[in-house]
Order: sequence, then C-alpha cells, then structure tokens
Amino acid sequence: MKLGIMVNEGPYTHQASDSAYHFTKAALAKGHEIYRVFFYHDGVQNGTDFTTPPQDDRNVVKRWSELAGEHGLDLVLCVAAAQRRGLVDEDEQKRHGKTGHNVAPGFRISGLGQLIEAGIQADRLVVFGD
Amino acid sequence: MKLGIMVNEGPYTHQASDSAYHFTKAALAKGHEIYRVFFYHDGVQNGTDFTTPPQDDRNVVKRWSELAGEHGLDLVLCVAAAQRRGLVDEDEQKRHGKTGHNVAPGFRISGLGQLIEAGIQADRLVVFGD
Amino acid sequence: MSEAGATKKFLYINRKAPYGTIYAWESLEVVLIGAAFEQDVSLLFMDDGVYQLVKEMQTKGIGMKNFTATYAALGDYEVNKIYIDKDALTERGLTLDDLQHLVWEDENEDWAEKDSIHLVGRDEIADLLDEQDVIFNF
Amino acid sequence: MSEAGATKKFLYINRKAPYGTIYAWESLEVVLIGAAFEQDVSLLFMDDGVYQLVKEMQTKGIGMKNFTATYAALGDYEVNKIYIDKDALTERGLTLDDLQHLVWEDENEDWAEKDSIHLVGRDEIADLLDEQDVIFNF
Amino acid sequence: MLHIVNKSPFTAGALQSCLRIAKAGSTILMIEDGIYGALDGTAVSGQIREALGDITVCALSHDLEARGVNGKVLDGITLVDYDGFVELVTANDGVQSWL
Amino acid sequence: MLHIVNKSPFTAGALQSCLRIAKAGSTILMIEDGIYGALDGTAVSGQIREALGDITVCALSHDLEARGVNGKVLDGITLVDYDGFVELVTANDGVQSWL
Repeated sequence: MKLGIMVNEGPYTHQASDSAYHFTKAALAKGHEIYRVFFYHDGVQNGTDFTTPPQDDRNVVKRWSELAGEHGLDLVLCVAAAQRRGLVDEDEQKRHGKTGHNVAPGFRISGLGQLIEAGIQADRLVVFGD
Repeated sequence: MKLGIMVNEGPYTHQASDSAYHFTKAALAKGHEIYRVFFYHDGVQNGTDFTTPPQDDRNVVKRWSELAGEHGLDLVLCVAAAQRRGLVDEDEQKRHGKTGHNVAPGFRISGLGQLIEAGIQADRLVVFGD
Repeated sequence: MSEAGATKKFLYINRKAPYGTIYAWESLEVVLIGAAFEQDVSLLFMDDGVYQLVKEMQTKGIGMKNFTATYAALGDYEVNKIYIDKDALTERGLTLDDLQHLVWEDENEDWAEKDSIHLVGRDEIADLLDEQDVIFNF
Repeated sequence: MSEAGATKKFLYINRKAPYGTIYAWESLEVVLIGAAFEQDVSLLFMDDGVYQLVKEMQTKGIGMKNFTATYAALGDYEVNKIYIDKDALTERGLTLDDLQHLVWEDENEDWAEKDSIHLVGRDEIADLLDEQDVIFNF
Repeated sequence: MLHIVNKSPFTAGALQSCLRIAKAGSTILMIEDGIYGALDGTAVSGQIREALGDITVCALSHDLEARGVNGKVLDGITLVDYDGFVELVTANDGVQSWL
Repeated sequence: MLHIVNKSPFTAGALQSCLRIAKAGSTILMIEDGIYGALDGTAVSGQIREALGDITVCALSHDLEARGVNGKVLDGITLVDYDGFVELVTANDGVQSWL
C-alpha cells in the first residue's frame, strides 16, 4: 500500500517525529511504499543538519537522512514553514545572503502542493503532531 | 525592579515568544531592568538568523535582536538545547564543520547556569511557554 | 470539481484556537493551496477550532497579522462546505451570530448566494469523518 | 546549603509526562546544573508530572534514552525535598509503590538514609508555592 | 502570588490546576489562549464567578481583542494591557506559570 | 476508521473528543502520552471500559513500556507494536489523528 506521512513537530521536543520515524521504518519493512514524508509547522526542524545532539541520545535528523538514503524516501520540508523557522538550502542561502545552509541530506524544500499531492496519491495519510 | 525572563517555545508556532517580547518591552519602558532573557527548549529557535518570514508578518528574531541592541539586553540560548535543535555560533561551526552559523545578533549561546543565575539575581522570574 | 480523473474527499479538521498557536493560520494556508487541486473539500471546526471563525478580531495589540479575513474568501475558491460543531459552540457560549457569515455563489443557480456554514452534531461529525478519503489534522 | 551569602528558595514544578515531550528531561538537566549553586531547592511533581517518577521504564522500543535513573542521584546533589501531588496519583490509579523510592543521606544524623519524597495535598502545595522565591515551570 | 494561565480551559487542564491551588488573596492573569477562561456564558464561567469572591482575576486585553471576544468578559474580571501585566508581576511576591 | 490519540486524558481533551465521535466498529489507537488512557484504576478507566463494548481499543506497547506502565493495562485493550500500528493503518479505511 502507498502511504503518506505528515510530521508537524520538530525533533526532541515532541515525540511526533520519533513515532513517525518508527512507523515509517516498520511500514517499509513490511513492503509498503512511502509516497512522501511531508514536514510542516515546526516539523521542518527535523531537516536541519546543524544539530549536534549528545552522543548517548538518538540523532533524529541523521536517522531520517539515513532512512531516506536506504529507501529513496522523499522528505519534503514546507517552504513557507521553513522560511518562518530558519531552514535554508543552498539556493535560499544565496538569495538571502545567509552564512550557510542547513538542510540535511535527503531532505528538500518545496511547496504545500506536495502535501496535497501526497493526500491525492497515497492510499492513507497518517499525521503525527502535537 | 530586576526581572528575569524565560522563553520555552520557538517563534511563530506558539505565542510564548511574542508575549515575552511585549512583556519585556513594557517592562523596559517602565524603567525596570531586564537581568537576562534565557531561551530554553525550542525557545532557542528564537535566536536563528536564518529565518525569512513573509513581509506582512512580524520578524520575531529580528525584533528580539533590535530590542537587545537598543537596551543592551542579555539574550542567552541554552547550549544543550541549541545543540539538539541546530543553533550554531561561529565557534560551534568550526568545531562541527557546519556550512555556516545561524545565531542572530544580540544572542549568545551559554550554559544552564545562566538561567540559575537569573533566578538568583533577578527579583522576579517570569516563564513563557506552552 | 475536477473535470477529469477521480477526485478525493479531503477533510481539514481544525481543533485549535487562533494566535495562541500558529496551527489555525498554517492550516488555512494548506486549504488555499489545496483549492487549486480541485478535490472535494470540506472543513470542520471542532473544540477550540470554532474560535477561529469569531468575527471582529483586532490583532494590533499582540503585533500579529489578522489572517481571518481569508476565511471569507474561501467561497471564491469553491471551498464551501464548512462544518461547525454545535456542541463546541454551546460549551463556549457562542452562537452563529458570533461567527463570520461565510457564503458562496452557486453557478448552477444563477450565482445565488448560499451559506457555506453548516452546524453539525456528534452523529453528523462521525458520518462526515467516515465518508472522507483523506483527513488533515490541525 | 551555601555557607556565605543569601540562598533563595527555588521550586521546580513538573507537570508533564515523560517522553511524549522533552520537558521532563530538560527540567532535570536544569535541576542538576542548579544543584551546584547551593540554593534551597525543592521539586514538585503535579498533574502528569507524577508519571516522571514511575519505576522500571524500558525505553528501548521507542529508541530514546531512559533518563529516569538520574532521579535517584538527586539525593547525592542535596536535592532531597521532592513533593508529589497525592491527588494526581489517585486520579491516575498510582500509589507510592509505583514510583521510584528516592532517598538521601543526612550528614547531621550520621548519614542516616531518609526519604526524599513527601506526599502533599492542595493546601500544602499552595503553601509550598507561597514560600518560594523563584519558581521554574516545566 | 501571581498565577499565569495561557491555555484554553476547554482543551487543557491548566486553569483547573491553577484554581485548585490558588489561595484566597492571590491573582490569576489569563493570557494568550488562556483568555477564553475569562468569558461569560461558557461551561467554566460559573466556576470563575465563584473564584472571584476570593481571587483577583485579570485578563490581557490585547489577547481578548485579538480573538474578538473582548465584549464577552465576565463582570468582575479586570482587563490589563502589557503595562498592567508588568505591574502584576512586580506587585506580587511570586509568579507561577501554569504551562 | 482508525482514531489515533497521542495525549494524556488527564491534561488534554483529545481522548474525550475522540470518544464522542468514534463510531461503533471503529478502532482507537493510543500512542505516546495517549497510552495513559489505556490504564486500569484511573479516573477515565470506567469510560474506556464502557467504550470497549463497541470500539476496539489498542495501545502501542513500546510507549507503555517506555513509561513503565505496561503492567497496568485494562483488560480488553489490544497491545500493538509499530508493525501492528502499520497494520491498523492499512486495515482501516481512514485515519484521524486527534492532535
């Protein structure tokens, strides 16, 4: 079955991203297709590669990046939410003259249409949030 | 009177940072001293200068930076919370090999001891959060 | 609705108050973008979500943008099925008169103006959820 | 307590469950750092905060670090006034037996082991809040 | 003591927790979504009206106006602006935020 | 239809909103802090026990274990792991998260 995932909270503060990750991993292991993981609201913070969490804790961002690498997942950060919250890719870095870019490997910034499309294309949409 | 402020949520998602800002501004206008504003949990996101909010909306980060500039406010981002959530100053950029740094003017990264100190030194501590 | 291809029934459920958190506003942004995709769209306001439609908000004092005028434009986007939990209103001491009057123009009836808002109870809400293909939660 | 200079009465109030949000863990980090400042520290667990002290948590399945062993170390940091809302326990079907047994050693009584936990009702909680200089909310 | 409540009483337990603990003579300030607790004709109005005998209840006017409900405030509740918020903090010995 | 509840019933209204709307034959899955709604001997246990007549109630075992309360689950509640969570999503026609 084709599944869409929506993640509405950032890493660490709420468990939403953890739950979404474990759900996604289990779905992939069972042979389901993950059409897209869409990160909205504070969820876009899951895509920042500026995090350096303690060694004895999970690395939420890296874990998503690795899962994307292994399974070719499409991890999309909402552009409007990203602009409000400080997620910047190389294009945005140039346009706004920032000192760097902080979108982690496997994530891309795109529009809300990608969420609607996930709703249309996937057989189920599962929303994780607060 | 000497006031300490604690901000526990990031910009835009919760009103906590807005309320803290308006409270701080009003307190300064009344002649009170703001000993320190300490940003904890997702509150550290208030210090990212990677945000580019829409023109017709307030710029939460810039507003704090400007208030700090005008009044010499001490805006402190908790280092442990910042590491989990992707706030990086120039030192951390070098240490961790990031592409840039995203701590806005007027903010500095420091330890939780700064919060305890605010509790000790200030006459009142006001906590804004979710 | 879409001329070609299957449309899906999309329901946006709003259960949070405006301004205290951004969910109300960012939900509306999804609805506006989604309108271009010509699906069969409904909005449901439950719990504190009913506060989103209260009229005459003055946000100057809190320094935030008042986004609620946008609800009145939904009819122009063919988003005209707006359901409101009547028990949530009652619990909050509100009536329909406290809310914005949202309308749309029916092109099949010579652009007659019709109400977009429908008050619903628990059974109707349960049926509404049941018949959806996709539910977005805010 | 501090030998020189005035100490302040610090109260950390914990009202949230562990793991669903990070507040419990990041609150504990403040308490640990704060212990070095030799203030007069108390902790109060109210509402869902009482869940933080439940014993035998196994976090492997959710892939998170189990931080709750740290509560047992608080006594060594001279954090030994730990108040628990007894009505919150009752509402949740919990008793003291469900919680970690937190103790400290009293150097004034030949290092006798004493209970750190005190069950309190609403009036005692109201008094506890009243006598504080600083309250941290998590 | 000043108690600050920033959550709607219809979706969070913060106001109930606060009312249970607030002593006679203390002050409750409702801000952000907490101001919904200050309104007349709701499921919690009776409880607030009762509390008003012992406790001073204030609500932040800016938050009421933003939500379009400033005309519905219960009699006996004091409206304050951000200046008034600051005054409440300095006038009371302690501050407790019911997050 | 699958209803997902991720909030504690003691501090948020999500479980109550869900129980009000969930139809006979539907399934409720409690995850994260929502699992506190699955426990015996609490102020909401009676309500859940009653709902169990018409509704299938599941709770995520990993979240119960993490919180040390896996031994306190009400009779009649089904424990599922992340695999079971996926199965519930695919087996039900729709998914509603009571955020």
